[in-house]
Amino acid sequence: MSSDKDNSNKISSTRRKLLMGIAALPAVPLLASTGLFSTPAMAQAPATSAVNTTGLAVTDTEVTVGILHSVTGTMAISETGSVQAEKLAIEQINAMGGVLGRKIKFIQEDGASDWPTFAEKAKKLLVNDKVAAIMGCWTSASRKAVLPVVEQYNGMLYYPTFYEGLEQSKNVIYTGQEATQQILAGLDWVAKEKKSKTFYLIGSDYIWPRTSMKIARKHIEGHLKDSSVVGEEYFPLGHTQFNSVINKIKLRKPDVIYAAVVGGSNVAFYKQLKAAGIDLSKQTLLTISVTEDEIDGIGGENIAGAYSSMKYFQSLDNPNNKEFVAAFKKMWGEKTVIGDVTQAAYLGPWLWKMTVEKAGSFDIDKIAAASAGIEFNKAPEGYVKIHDNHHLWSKARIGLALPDGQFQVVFETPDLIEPDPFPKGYQ
Amino acid sequence: MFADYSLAELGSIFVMQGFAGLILFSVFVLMALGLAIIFGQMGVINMAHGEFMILGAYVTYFTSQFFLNYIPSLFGAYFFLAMILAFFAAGALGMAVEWLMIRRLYKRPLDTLLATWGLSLILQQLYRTVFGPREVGVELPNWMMGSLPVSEMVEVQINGLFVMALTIAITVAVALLMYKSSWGKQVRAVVQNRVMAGAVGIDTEKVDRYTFGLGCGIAGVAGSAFTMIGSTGPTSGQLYIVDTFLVVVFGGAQSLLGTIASAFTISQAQSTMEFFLSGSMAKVLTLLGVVIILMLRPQGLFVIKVRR
Amino acid sequence: MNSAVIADTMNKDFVLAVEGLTVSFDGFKAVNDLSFYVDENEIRVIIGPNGAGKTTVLDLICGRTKATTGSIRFKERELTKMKEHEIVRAGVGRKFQNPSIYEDLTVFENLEISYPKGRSVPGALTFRRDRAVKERVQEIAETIFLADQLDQRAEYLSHGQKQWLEIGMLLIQDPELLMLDEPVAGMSVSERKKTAELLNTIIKNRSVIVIEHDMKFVEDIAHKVTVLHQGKILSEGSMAKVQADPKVIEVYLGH
Amino acid sequence: MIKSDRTFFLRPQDMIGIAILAFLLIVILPLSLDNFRLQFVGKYLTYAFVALGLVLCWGYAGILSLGQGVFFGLGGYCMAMFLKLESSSVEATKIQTTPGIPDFMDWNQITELPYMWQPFNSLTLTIIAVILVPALFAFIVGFAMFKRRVGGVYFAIITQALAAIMTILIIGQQGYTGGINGITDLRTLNGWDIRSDSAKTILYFVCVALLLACILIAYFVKSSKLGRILVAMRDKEDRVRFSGYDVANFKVFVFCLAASLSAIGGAMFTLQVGFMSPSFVGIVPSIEMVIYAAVGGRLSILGAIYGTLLVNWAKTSFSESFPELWLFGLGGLFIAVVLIFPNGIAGLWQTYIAPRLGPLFGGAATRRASPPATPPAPPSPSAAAPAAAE
Repeated sequence: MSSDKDNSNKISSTRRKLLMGIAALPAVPLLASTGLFSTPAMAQAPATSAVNTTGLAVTDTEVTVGILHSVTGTMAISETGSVQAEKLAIEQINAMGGVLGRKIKFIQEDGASDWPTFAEKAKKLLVNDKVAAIMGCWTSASRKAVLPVVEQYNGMLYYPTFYEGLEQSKNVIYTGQEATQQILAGLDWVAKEKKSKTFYLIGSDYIWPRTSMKIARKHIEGHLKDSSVVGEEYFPLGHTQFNSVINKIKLRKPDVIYAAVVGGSNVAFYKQLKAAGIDLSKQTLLTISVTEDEIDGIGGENIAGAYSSMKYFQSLDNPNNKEFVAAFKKMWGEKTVIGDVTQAAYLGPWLWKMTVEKAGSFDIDKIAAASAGIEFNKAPEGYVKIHDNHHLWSKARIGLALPDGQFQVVFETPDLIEPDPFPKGYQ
Repeated sequence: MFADYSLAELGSIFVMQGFAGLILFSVFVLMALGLAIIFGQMGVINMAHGEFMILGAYVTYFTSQFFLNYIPSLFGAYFFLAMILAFFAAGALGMAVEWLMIRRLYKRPLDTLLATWGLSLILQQLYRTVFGPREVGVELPNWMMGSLPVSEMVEVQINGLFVMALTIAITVAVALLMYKSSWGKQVRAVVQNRVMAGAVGIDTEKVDRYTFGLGCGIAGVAGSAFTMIGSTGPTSGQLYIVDTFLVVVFGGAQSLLGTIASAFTISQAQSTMEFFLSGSMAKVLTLLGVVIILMLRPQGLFVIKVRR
Repeated sequence: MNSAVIADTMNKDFVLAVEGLTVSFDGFKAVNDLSFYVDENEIRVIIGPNGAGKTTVLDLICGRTKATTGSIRFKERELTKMKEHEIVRAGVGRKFQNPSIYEDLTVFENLEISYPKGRSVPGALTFRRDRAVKERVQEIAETIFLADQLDQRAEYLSHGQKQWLEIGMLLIQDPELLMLDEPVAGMSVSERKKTAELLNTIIKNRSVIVIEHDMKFVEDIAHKVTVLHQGKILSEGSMAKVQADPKVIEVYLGH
Repeated sequence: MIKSDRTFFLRPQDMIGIAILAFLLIVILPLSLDNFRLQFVGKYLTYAFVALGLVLCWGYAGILSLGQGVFFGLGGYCMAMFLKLESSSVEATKIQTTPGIPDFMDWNQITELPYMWQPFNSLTLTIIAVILVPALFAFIVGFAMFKRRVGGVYFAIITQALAAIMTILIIGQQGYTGGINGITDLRTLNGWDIRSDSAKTILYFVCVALLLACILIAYFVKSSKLGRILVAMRDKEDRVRFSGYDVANFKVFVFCLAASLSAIGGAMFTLQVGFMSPSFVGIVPSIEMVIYAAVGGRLSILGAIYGTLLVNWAKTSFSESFPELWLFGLGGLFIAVVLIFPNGIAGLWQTYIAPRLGPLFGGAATRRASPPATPPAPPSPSAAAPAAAE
């Protein structure tokens, strides 16, 4: 049962055939010839006994990692991009000669949008398959379910999603932003650039929006001059009727609508906002939950003019990103879009490879210890670095949503922002 | 909370809030009408109602794509064609389902619930396989977006007006069909006494099939209309199912008027509470209120007392 | 309701006193200001055309339908305020028009469920099928001609046997007032004969109200006949008196 | 004379059936499966408690509840609250603003343990709560509805709405419930590490033992007069009422019993899986649990167990090899079990296999009354419609 199960490939290829009439693409060594990535000397592959002292699935020629995302169920929509990015990264790494002279082989498991399944599959990957690392999880709930497993069986999880923080583990590398990284600079920007004083916070009712809004409120009330929150609202997941809150927004006339609405609600929210005559070119809206992926469903014309606070946008203008976008589209189809989380998922295998090479070993304890300080120059988002707390230093960026579904980057912080999963003064 | 606002502002907000309530009311009626016919008239619990709606939404999406690509000049009018196509697509699927499945289950209403739930799972996965797991964005003609300024403060959403007009049109059409046409008489005859109706020459199987098809067709139109305000994806139909059933049951299941009254009550309660409370609590309180009232008055809001 | 005053002094002897009973469904009065009295050990037959309200009267007495106004007293107890199961426990048994038995259970189990012990939830959980139960079931089964069918599933009984089984289920409770809704409807001639015989044995020591259309049968068993028409009493008295009543002839017997 | 003359509540063929199941769960599966797979079975068995409750409540009494997930969740949450408090000792949580309370409370600015969490410091109170809290909730719901003669479809829809409400509440009140993430990172039970493989094996056997005990309870109820009253009620409710029974009380009882059984399953789920989240409370899991009972055979106590194991086994193996086909399979199963074999596995067994085995059991199997060809027709919608008005 531990064969390569390339399920998401099947799904997306069905779609591609449907949408574009292109058959599945052959695996192509994409970056090997570009010379962007330094190729380690193949001849020096160290002995397996030296680099693997804990019985992981490492042979003289291969090392096995796990990919653990939802391919079925409600979360399949969101997690597909992450799977694609992780596969791309693995393929690129293999094209360059792999890790410590060993090709990466991956075992993909389906979390099926079901949290116990995530925990079971994580355990299976660690106990039965002895994978050297897991690239996976998307929602906080799935990560919370997997976390005790990777801690108990001493695995390494690379988690891609921007999330609420309040967590730190020896066994997890968080390649997305934690809440303060995503929120604070964006708020500063909107206060300075748009002279905004009043904020209306609206989110889906669960932990990530609530924690994010808590941080936002503390920042607005405590750090921005003369600013205030004039409303804070949460709606059940899947809620589709926003007319009442839109009226409230009209009544309060906030300078900024600060939104963290997710899933199907997202679509309803922006459509109804537009229908209610709220013109996003006049009314500032800053969201922390809309990437290029979400715009696919919302429709570019419905959200054009809104600002999104992320660390990565597909339109980012730098050589790394151009290379990445081209490779991604070549592998997964011209129409696919790349959102913030997809890029963060792409970082996982690379960061792991570099850590392994720095540690000179696949042993989990050595990787966990060597992670801090790992630098990655060629990330599509630009230079990133792993902090002692296992989160990434990263820039914050603001993108302006365009009608074609892309973002135009209007601002980025000059320096990398330090990750702070337990922010003092924001709890 | 209103101290900071002038009377004029307050007045216009209440007007707009009333309008928001009316939109919600229309949405509820549209959602529930198809189900009210199927559940109220036939006693079948169609758990796949949401999926029939989403079929209508997908039809709308593909119609819009077709117009965009081939006859962009007529794009402004595609929505009307889309609704008609949605009606027939969902209706045809409904009739097929009735023939394959439902007709064997009229004596076992609880089993229709399970079977249609299975159907909803299959349809969801079918949409996912065929149309992809992501939501699709349905582009609307420009004239349907935005709002009409009534006064300086009061604005009326065009798509809201559209949904309301559509709701009125469909409700009137259904009422005429059920209470004025001879076909409606046949339907009601079958509901009241299947054996007798069969004996006087009504083709009860045909009546059943068309009634089910009609209910599903209306669901398709509702789904088509909801592309204006909601998402279109494989699992979007699930978002509506609880609300829809509660509206129908709260209305007393058997009367069209009851369904409308119940949609009005629930929508007004919810939209008023949403204005004063947070969204989540408003939802919980609305649902809880409906459930408690149903416990106290299980026959629903409107029911005809019958001699047994 | 001036009759109430008189009734108060009189109804001591009556097992059942129905006074001023009215029930309306959305304005339609199915039973309208009805009063009648049933004596101890009396067999009362209610007749009347379809829709006269006969079954509704039984429904009202046994609590299935709630009265709009009026009173029903059974051995000095007001039934209109009581729930169905309380009325049964007070001693009123009711047989439905269509045989109402438990098709998925055996004849034995049908009778056992009707046995008046273990009627509460804990009672039913701890109920033991002891000797007294078995003997009583056997005794009733013999009365209703089903002694050799005890292990048969009830759904396999003939129509007449189902009717008898339901009568047996009432009998096992030993009610003081027994109400039978068309007990011989749909029976063959031989079954009807046996049923009449059955009824004659079981009516001893109790009052019975019977709804019946079969005039021959009515004549055989009735002590007193009440004719209902449009929810009201048209005529009451002995069979002969009722048959001679011109009003009755006009609406019922004459048509 | 009367053949149905048994004094013990188990018939010989019931005892054989239970023995076979016990042998399968206690001997065969643990010997043939590795630890990892055995834990799957342990998890499936927790759903079997729910299916068992549904056989009594839906199969026998005709009450279809689409909210069993609520009770499963209540039981699971009660257990999770106890375990969470144990793993939130002052030392373990000293980095928090308020040490000694669960981490998610600390994130939500709760500075002392809420009142409703207090009893869960005690294991005894927790075990009592696991059984009584869901039963109490079921009692309130059941009492309100059955006394007003709400039944059939209406009851199903209202319980479904309750499941929706419960999910929204749990997710919304995250300071008290852990929100959408649920209550996670549960480690020890009175100091015993429940995450180790040996602990999980022990918990598996505890789960099997509890399940067997619950099966015996179910058989006891089924074979008591109460069981026959339930069947009678499903068939002819009015007749039961006019035999002097307060029908509502029996429905309330069986609904509460089903709720408690579900809750025991939920508590065992928390212990074995190590967390509890609102995704087991909502509409979707609640309906899925109904299909377990339906596949097993809604009238068969043992069938419910096999149905649960079979559906979940199929789900796991399907979703490992053909994830996108699983929903087709599950959906098809719903339809097939309703249209083609309404009495599920148990029905197939009784129709095709048991008659051939008859001689082996000395005629025991043939004496088993032949099953009804179709499931009992529930009352027509108008009859099921509440009639409180009259």
